[in-house]
Amino acid sequence: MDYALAALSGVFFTAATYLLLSRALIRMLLGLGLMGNAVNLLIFVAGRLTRAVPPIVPAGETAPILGANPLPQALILTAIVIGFAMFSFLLVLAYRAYQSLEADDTDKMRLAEPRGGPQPPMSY
Amino acid sequence: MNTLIFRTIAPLLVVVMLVFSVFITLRGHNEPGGGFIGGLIAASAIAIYGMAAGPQATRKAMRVDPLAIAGFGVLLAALSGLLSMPFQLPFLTGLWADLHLGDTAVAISTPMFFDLGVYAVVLGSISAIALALEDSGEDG
Amino acid sequence: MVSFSTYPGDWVIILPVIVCLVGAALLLVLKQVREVQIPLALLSVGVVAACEVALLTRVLTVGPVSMTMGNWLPPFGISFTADLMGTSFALVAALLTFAVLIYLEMDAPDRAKRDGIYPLVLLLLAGVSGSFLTGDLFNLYVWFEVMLISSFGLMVLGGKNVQLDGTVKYGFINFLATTLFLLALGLLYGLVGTLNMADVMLRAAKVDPAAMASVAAILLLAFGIKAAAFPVNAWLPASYHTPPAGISALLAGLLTKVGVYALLRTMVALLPASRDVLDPLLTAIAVLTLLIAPLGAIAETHLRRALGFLVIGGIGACLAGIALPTAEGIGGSSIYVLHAMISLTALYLCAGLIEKLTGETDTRKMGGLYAAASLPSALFLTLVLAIAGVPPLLGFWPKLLLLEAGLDGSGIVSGVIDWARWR
Amino acid sequence: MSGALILTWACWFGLACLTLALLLSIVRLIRGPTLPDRILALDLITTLALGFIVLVAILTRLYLYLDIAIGLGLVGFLSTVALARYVLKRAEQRGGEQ
Repeated sequence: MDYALAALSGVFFTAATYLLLSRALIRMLLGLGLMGNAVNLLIFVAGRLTRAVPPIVPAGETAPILGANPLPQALILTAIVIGFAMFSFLLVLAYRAYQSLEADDTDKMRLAEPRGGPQPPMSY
Repeated sequence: MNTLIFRTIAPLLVVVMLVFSVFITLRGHNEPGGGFIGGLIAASAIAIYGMAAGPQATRKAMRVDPLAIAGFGVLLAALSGLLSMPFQLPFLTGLWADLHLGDTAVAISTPMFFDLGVYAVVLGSISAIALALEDSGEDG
Repeated sequence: MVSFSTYPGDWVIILPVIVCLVGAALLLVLKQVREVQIPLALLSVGVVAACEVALLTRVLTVGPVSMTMGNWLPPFGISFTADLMGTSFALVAALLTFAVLIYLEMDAPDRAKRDGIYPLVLLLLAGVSGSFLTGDLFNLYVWFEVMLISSFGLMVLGGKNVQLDGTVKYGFINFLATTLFLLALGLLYGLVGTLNMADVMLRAAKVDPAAMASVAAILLLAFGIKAAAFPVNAWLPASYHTPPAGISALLAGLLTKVGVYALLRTMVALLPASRDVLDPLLTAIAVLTLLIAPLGAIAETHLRRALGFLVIGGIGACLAGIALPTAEGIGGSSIYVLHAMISLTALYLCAGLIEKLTGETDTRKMGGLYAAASLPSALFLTLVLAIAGVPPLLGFWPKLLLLEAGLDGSGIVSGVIDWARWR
Repeated sequence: MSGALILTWACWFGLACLTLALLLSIVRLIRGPTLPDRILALDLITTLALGFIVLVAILTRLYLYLDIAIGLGLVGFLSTVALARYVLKRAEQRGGEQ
């Protein structure tokens, strides 16, 4: 199970990297979202997997029964929340950029670059 | 969206979701649930209402600016954490008190207020995002 | 649950973050009441600075202060830990925010004020203070994100097209960097089983060094993007000049420095063994960053874009300190961070004044400024000299430390001398 | 054959059926010639996930999972509504253009 999930995380990373290499903003954003999921999956696997035992302390007991590791779950929950906030912000931003700059293409977004001035170095 | 089915079912569903969100928040102390997921469900309810009635009507129905709700939530959470300062305990240490109402004792605790703060933060910020998206959807 | 005895005095470690958050929340709730916004914001930042002064005196007298949230032992509870470096960075950050708030109040166009700039500034300060004071790597990630989201908001506030363009670049690359940071944290947790900095430091030595080196490499990439180190620096000059000058100043003074701070923490304190593996790489990055920065600054004619390259130059100097395996190097680097925070914020604010006076952003059209307004131009010259490290000014001393460290350590000497020549 | 055993076997049978249904609806999701087909497939997948959760809750005797099912059921409605609205809006726009 661990190996399968680790491989799945790798597949996610591959797809995310491919999407990030695109010039379209929305694809880049989807790539970032996918990469966030890949990382969450990785943290989940890093916490060692157990089957079907949630980390809940039963009523009347004081210590957790032998169950899933709660810490990675807490970390992933936080990461999902933060990733969601970032994703929605960037989504609104990309939408606004699409509306006002009329471009979804990063090659056409050169407003912040100098125009007519001395050219910046071509490759760095 | 003016379909008959949706307009009929939406208010009912919104009510059910809001009640369920409060339930999930309050039981979250010892069992699955809590402020975050509760707030998420409540924000979904707001979003459904927004789709059925439009963003303007939703803002009017909420009465308070969503971001102000989020700010109030942060305030509540921070204050519930600060409450442990006079007891010489670290920040966010849980403090418990029992409220005796007749035969039952209701546990009042700082984690509960923290959770309610989280609920307000999530509800406020996500409904603000949803309503903003709804607004731009109206323009487009 | 384990009981710790907590001195009331230790609360000053958590208060900076709490006060910022509470202040931001109050400002959001009181959004309609305009008159209260700026006094409340200034008050919160002032309280934060006062707390940090108290924290600094406490750190100086009794050593590092630490507090674990909610009486939960690590790894479940989150620790805040303040040592001399983090506390002094946080204090300077609060003071700079105070200055920038005053500048914003005097300068910002009315529209930006209405859109709630002050809660975002306070949120940014909360993120920065939290990053400097936390003792837990995951918590560091959380504060990074708090900082990032508020900086997005600040950058795009006003919604001009050029700002949208800059924010898109800044946002995407920084989201990628934090995702990489999180990836490294996941791997580190799998290897070490904890993310508390003190625990990581204890257990890191027992783990497979090759695996640790790859974690450190990913961290280096992530924080390198944040700090705008050489191969991944192109986003900074493309975005930092787009918002109004006051906000540029805040971002330039605080954000990249948090990246450097995270590098200092992780590379030097947490993973010293892996740092040794990465040393050649770090040195190369430092030297190349130091080379690219002045070249870029010379080539630019847009004033604040050129300043963006100066920010990168400061990062290069800090990285040079991290690459030097001596105490002088680390000391020089951390003092350089303080210097860069102060001077670059001041420089951006000054550039904002100059742009306002001349109505131009292009340095080629700014002729005759001294005749028109001698004070800002003299100030600008002094600040540039401070950045360059001319002796009596602040920039000289950390550079001297770095230079000494470079001459003592063998092998990196050429790199540092190279750098000194270029500056 | 005891009642508990029958229940267990029934659950496993149900899981197998749900898996088959999931695969079929994924086929519909990928092939689906029109957008409404895909949206229906997505909605069906949410419902199937609900079924999975309930069966796992019965199998493991952990009734905590049921609350997750309730939450998913309430929130899953939202996505379907949003997508349906998108379809409606697109149809309106196309109608306007013609």
